Amino acid sequence: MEWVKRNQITVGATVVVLVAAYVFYGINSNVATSMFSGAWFFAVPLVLGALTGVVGERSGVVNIGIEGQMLVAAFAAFFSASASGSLVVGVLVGMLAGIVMGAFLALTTVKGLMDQIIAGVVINIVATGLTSFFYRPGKVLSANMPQWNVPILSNIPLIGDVFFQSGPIALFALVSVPVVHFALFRTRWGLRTRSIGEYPSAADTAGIDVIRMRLVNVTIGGIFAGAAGAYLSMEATGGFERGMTAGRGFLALAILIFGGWRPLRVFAAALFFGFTNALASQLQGVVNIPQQFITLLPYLLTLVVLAVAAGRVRAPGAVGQPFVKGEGS
Amino acid sequence: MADPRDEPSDGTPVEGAVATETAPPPVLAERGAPPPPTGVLGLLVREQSIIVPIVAVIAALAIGAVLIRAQGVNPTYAYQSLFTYSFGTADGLQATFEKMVPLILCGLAVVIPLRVGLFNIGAQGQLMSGAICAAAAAHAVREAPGFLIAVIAMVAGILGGAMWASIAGALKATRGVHEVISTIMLNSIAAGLIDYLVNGPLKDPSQSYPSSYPAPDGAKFQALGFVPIGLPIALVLAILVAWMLRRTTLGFQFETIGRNRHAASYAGIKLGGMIVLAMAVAGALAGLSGSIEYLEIDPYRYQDGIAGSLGFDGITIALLARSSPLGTIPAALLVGALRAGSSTLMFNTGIQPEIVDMLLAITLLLVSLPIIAKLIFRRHTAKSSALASSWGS
Amino acid sequence: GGTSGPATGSGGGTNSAASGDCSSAQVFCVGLVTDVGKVDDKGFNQAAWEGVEQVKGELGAQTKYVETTDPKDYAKNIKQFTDAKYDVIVTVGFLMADATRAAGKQFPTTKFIGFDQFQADPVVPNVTGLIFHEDQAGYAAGYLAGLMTKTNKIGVVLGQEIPPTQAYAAGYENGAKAANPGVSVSKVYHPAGQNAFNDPVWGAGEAKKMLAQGSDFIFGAGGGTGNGALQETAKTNGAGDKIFCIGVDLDQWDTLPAAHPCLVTSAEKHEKDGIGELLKQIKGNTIKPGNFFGTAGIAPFHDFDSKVPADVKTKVADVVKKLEDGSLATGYKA
Amino acid sequence: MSQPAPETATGGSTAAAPETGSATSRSVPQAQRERLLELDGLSKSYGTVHANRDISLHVERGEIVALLGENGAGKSTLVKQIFGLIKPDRGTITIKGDASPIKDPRDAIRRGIGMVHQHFQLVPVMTVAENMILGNETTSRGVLDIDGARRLVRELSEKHGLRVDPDAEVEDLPVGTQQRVEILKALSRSVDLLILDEPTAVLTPQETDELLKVMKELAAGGTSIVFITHKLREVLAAADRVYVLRQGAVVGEVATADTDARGLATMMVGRDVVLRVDKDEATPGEDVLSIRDLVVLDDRQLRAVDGFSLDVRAGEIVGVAGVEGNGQRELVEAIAGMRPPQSGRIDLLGKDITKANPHETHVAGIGHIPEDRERHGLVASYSLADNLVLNRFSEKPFANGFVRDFDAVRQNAEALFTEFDIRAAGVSAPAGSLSGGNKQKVVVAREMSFGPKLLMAAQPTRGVDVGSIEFIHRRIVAARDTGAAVLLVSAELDEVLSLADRIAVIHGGKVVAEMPGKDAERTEIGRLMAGDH
Ligand SMILES: Nc1ncnc2c1ncn2[C@@H]1O[C@H](COP(=O)(O)OP(=O)(O)OP(=O)(O)O)[C@@H](O)[C@H]1O
Ligand SMILES: Nc1ncnc2c1ncn2[C@@H]1O[C@H](COP(=O)(O)OP(=O)(O)OP(=O)(O)O)[C@@H](O)[C@H]1O
Ligand SMILES: [Mg+2]
Ligand SMILES: [Mg+2]
Repeated sequence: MEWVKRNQITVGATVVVLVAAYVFYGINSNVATSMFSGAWFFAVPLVLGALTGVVGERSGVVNIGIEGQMLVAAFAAFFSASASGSLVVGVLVGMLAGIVMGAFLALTTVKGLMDQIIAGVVINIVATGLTSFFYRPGKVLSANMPQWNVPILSNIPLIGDVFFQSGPIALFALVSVPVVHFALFRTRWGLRTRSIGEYPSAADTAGIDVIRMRLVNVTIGGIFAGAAGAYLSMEATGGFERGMTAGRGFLALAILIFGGWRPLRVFAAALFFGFTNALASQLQGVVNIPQQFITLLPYLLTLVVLAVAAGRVRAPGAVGQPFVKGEGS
Repeated sequence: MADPRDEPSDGTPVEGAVATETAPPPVLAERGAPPPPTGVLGLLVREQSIIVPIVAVIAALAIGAVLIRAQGVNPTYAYQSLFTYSFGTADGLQATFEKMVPLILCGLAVVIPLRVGLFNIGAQGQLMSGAICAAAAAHAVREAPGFLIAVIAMVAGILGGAMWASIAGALKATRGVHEVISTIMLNSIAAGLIDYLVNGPLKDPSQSYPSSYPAPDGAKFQALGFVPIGLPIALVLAILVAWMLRRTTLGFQFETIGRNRHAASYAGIKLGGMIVLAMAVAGALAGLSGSIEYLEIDPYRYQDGIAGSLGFDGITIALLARSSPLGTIPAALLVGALRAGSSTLMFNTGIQPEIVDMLLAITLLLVSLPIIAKLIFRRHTAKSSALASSWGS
Repeated sequence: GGTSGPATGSGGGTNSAASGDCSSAQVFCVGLVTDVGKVDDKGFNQAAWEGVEQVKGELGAQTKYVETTDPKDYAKNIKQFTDAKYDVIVTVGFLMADATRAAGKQFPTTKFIGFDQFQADPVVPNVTGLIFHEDQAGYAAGYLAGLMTKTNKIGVVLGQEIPPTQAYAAGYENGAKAANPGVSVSKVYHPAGQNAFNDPVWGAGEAKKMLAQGSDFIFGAGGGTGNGALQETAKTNGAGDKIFCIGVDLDQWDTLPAAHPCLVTSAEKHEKDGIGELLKQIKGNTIKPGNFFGTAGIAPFHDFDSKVPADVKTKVADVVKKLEDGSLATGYKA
Repeated sequence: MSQPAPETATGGSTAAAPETGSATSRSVPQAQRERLLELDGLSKSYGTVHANRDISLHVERGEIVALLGENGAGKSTLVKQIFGLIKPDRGTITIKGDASPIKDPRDAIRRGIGMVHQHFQLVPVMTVAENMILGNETTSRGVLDIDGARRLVRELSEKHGLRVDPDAEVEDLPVGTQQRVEILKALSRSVDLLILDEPTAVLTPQETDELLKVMKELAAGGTSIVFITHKLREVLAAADRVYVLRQGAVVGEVATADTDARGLATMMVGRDVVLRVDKDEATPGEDVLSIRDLVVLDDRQLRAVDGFSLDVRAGEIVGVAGVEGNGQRELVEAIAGMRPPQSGRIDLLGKDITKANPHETHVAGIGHIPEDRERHGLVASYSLADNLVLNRFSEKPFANGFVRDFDAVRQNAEALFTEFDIRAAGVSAPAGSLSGGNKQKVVVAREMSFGPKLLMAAQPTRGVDVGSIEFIHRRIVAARDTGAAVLLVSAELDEVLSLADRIAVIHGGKVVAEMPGKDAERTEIGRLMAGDH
């Protein structure tokens, strides 16, 4: 209950949103369900991409290469699934691709002391080049990704339909959010991770191996971007297209900041964005305003929300700064 | 509180005493750095900001050769086709130059905010907004003399880009909205608004595809031989920006904010105003490049694709240039030449144009990883300033 | 299968065994410049290239393509071929219209085919526009959907809002209403931006939403974006029984195997045939400047042949015929 | 005169001063002593700088050893090696007879070493409890045991009499309290050797005395302590033995019982140091600064300055004495224009500058030596020349309208270099490469050189060595003598006592007492600062 008190605004907002959602559901269950499903469908890669950002940036490494990480993972996932005929292989290879890209970022920035933004840009360019250069048309998946109904939970009206009847990667995203949140704020790993991202020399003097931990975190954090990529090419659609991330990595970055580097808020921010997006397409042709004005609604609303709720987010203190042992204290 | 055992001061300057009685502590410009070498090595070390990128390009081409070979093509032939066209033919040289113009300007649009500690991902939207304003203005004054139209269009482009960028600047300065989010959002908003404009109020009805009115004939830029007019403009601006950052009080204020915001506000620099101004200047440059694209490049209209990915290329340029304004020129020359030659490369060898992206990525990687410098210069490696450190602020 | 290896190297000049000197009268050279995009895009670039390749053997032609990466390179890329004295140059996409006409004037002895490029007066004598009525293809598709829908709700997921997508959408809507006045059509355009035609995930999401709201026909008309919608429909429960999808531009049965479970037909512009026809005319010296109207209609039903009721088939065929001979208007004005 | 005269230290003239003045009265019997730490031939260079050369020293169990030396003498380098933060180039470190190299801080901690660092090593956004357990967490089934950490904090603060709230976020705490957290953190792992690198630089006199008391209790319990400070009074009050470092080498070792402040200072600097500020009687002129009922909010929107009124006249030094965190920072920032006041009024020479921005206050004639020189006073990557015109870059002759004049900037720097005895490679050396004392001289030079009407000096000698302190103090007096009004804000009571012509005691954001500086009583002011009035 103390937690509720400390997080009054969050809890309040959640309650309001839930009530509104169910009122909407009561009015038109079909449209409500489809819009919220659409929102979540849209939000999944953003959430996953942003989680990669959370893990990396909380450890002190800026990641603007999420877009590239996702793209390479989408490519690797789809083509390995199609070549091996196994969806599981595809998803795993996708995650592995995310991890490999994460390792690249980690090695160049943490070990090689390369500027983190440049490393991210390099990832993005390399990803575009690689995936279009080696793209081969005409490949298909051997099967569709399964749809899973989570027992009991999937029977909850609205929420069950939206969140608990979905593909494995979407469920993975759903589970990852609270897990990462919990890990970050309640476990030893989290405490240490936050400390190396906030004030690495303090962690260093406390006996924590900052370099190793950054390497490991940034590398492993790539698993989420990898999952996001696999989601795009295998779960959301059934094929890879050049440039199919279509800016979602950058949106994830925006969502990461919007969500204040906190997984639960990132989740909320992604859903908000997804919902405005669903709203925009729902309104097309219904209201008599040029379609273009409606479709830029999500971007505009995000800006407005940020401007109104300004000053509330704060980046991890040492994000972007390389750590060199013995220089900090 | 005086200590009776202290000898009364006899007025001898104590500085003098210090100087004579104790050797001054060993203070060097770079504490702990070895003395700079002299001679040829010294020259190389001092010029390493030039040497490193050159070596990086050569190394990237070597790695690229492997990729090309893997495609079953002779790399020498491939590079020959690429560069012969880009530099060796009038058409190719003009294409290279034409591509350089927006690359330089968008590169500058990223460089300037970087100096203030801002990461401008919005050059894309700023360029688009400049281009559409140029198109609208040129159409509005289409009866005027061509030269005047061109000037008005450029001014409109500058204002359009500046205005669009200032939104991000103002949101940052007044509401603390992270410029990375706001510029990403503003890119999408610009795309939407302009899509509406070229489908509606600014649409040229003679075109079935959404497209603005064309630039009036007199206003179109004619190339001077194979040198497009935009090139001298861009070059002059690069020099001006370098001068501005280095020699003027404005540049000093930008730089101070970027290096230590607290010290800047202590020194009486108005952070908010300067942030907006830096973004506005950046947007103005991107916007100008938009209007030049409109005035200089066939079909002389605002159409889809006018912006290409130039805004994002600006980031690459800025990073290749290591955020130096003058560095954008060689960086743009490299990228422009690769892009210009890529279709000849495909025509002659069948190699996909994406190879260019790969070459650029490798170059960027090698330029920014301290590896090359470490290999060549060892202990004398110069430190490059970090861009990423401003991320959290 | 029409996915005859466009990416397998016929684009370059590597297989020099086949490459003769295009300036000689004996060698018939056909070059193609894509719009921004690649010849394996499952869309009009691919259709155009396949059209060229289809008649290559018959005409004994030597062919090559160049892919455009920056719209400002159209003229430059065309010039690659004129410099090499190609006999015919195919340029793909409306955006290349100006560049093609300019090149036509500059190189009067070279023939140009402007794919999707309407030639307004005065025409350039050596430039022929290959034009299709997207609204007719859309109309036929909508007519089919209107007849077959059980829920009286159908949807269309489009790329960016530009004339061809507008034409498809209008034709689709009008056709459906003509077949079934009670039908309601949801349509959605991709928000403008760089990836309007290449955002399959967005297309899939929109299809998902429409299906959830009761649509049982999804028309995917927007390149990769539309393909996403088709794939999503193909994955949905009931695909092929209660839920169907319609492809666009070319027979997507060939290009998008992932959509097979729901793909009844495609609103097809007979692009390959059009290109082939024009190339033959050029070879036979019968080509005329101005516009050549290719035919548009719907693609074969393939596996769905048995699932489409016979009376529906006849009604649709009838409509297609009327559209072709001009006795039926789609109600779309460009 | 921040280094108190020896009689202040030994004479116990203040109530709060530590009871035990000399090491001889320490209760640990000599026989029980064991060699806890032994350094043999320790050397460390950074390029050409020999930060430590051939250092050999030892620390017995239960002994307090002070390291003394000017800025850059190599003290921090030395202790960082003991704590495993950096590796020695040569030499051995033997801890409790074990001479194996110290791999990293973790290894050092394991071997019973605790360290309080010169620069705080606390994560600002975390709570005290979280900081306390960082690196040494206990978990139950994977979950952090935060309750246990809270308990640990409470127990430790109880035990050592250093009160802190386990749930407070570190960044919200005043520096003094943060220092307590640092100390508790070091103590939270059982330590045999506690290293304290300038722990008192940010403490108030009371806090310092508290700390010295804790140190002595620890030592009595068998913990050895290595103690670095620039304040001779503290050395004499707490340490048993002193090693003096100069330019990286040990130049002397002495038992505190056998020396005094003056002797230590001479050993440190290598010459006689004037430990007393020599100044004439003030001859105050007109009012320069007048503050009325000022209210200023702090970062948390609380009224840090709450109805503050004060006048400062030309030719006098007014010292604001107070425990840190009583609104001094906000007061200074408000006067400098960096923090808009909530209400009240500030006049400079009869002109209202309440709403002026930093540039306007500078133009109006305020020279401001900021409290935090690294953060506000300097741009580390700029050359000294640029730093010396940091707030005057746009003025003539440093700029001609829009264009900067680098020659003028350089000439200015060269002149100030000699005048203020700034020691650096040259005017184009980056400010970040200077030692703390020299950095401070750069700021002082800049703020005094333009002939300010009001010189506002906040903690002007914090963390600065004796030689530089002496110099800065003389410059402040010189500024007064040329007719400037000086507002000195310092947590260093000795500094205020020795410099100020008039003293205003600040508590809770307002002036609680004003008195002439001449016959102000240390104890009396200490009492007022603590809120007893
Ligand atoms: N990381 C480093 N790189 C290069 N030189 C260094 C480094 N750390 C310290 N030095 C140099 O080593 C010398 C000793 O520095 P050290 O920090 O030990 O001094 P100190 O005695 O602690 O000074 P202070 O009283 O200012 O804290 C100085 O000349 C300093 O410039
Ligand atoms: N990486 C480095 N390169 C060069 N000099 C360094 C480096 N790190 C520290 N120094 C120098 O070492 C000296 C003392 O180091 P320390 O970290 O104790 O600095 P400080 O606390 O700023 O000094 P002071 O105690 O005098 O204020 C300073 O002169 C500092 O500038
Ligand atoms: Mg030190
Ligand atoms: Mg110090």
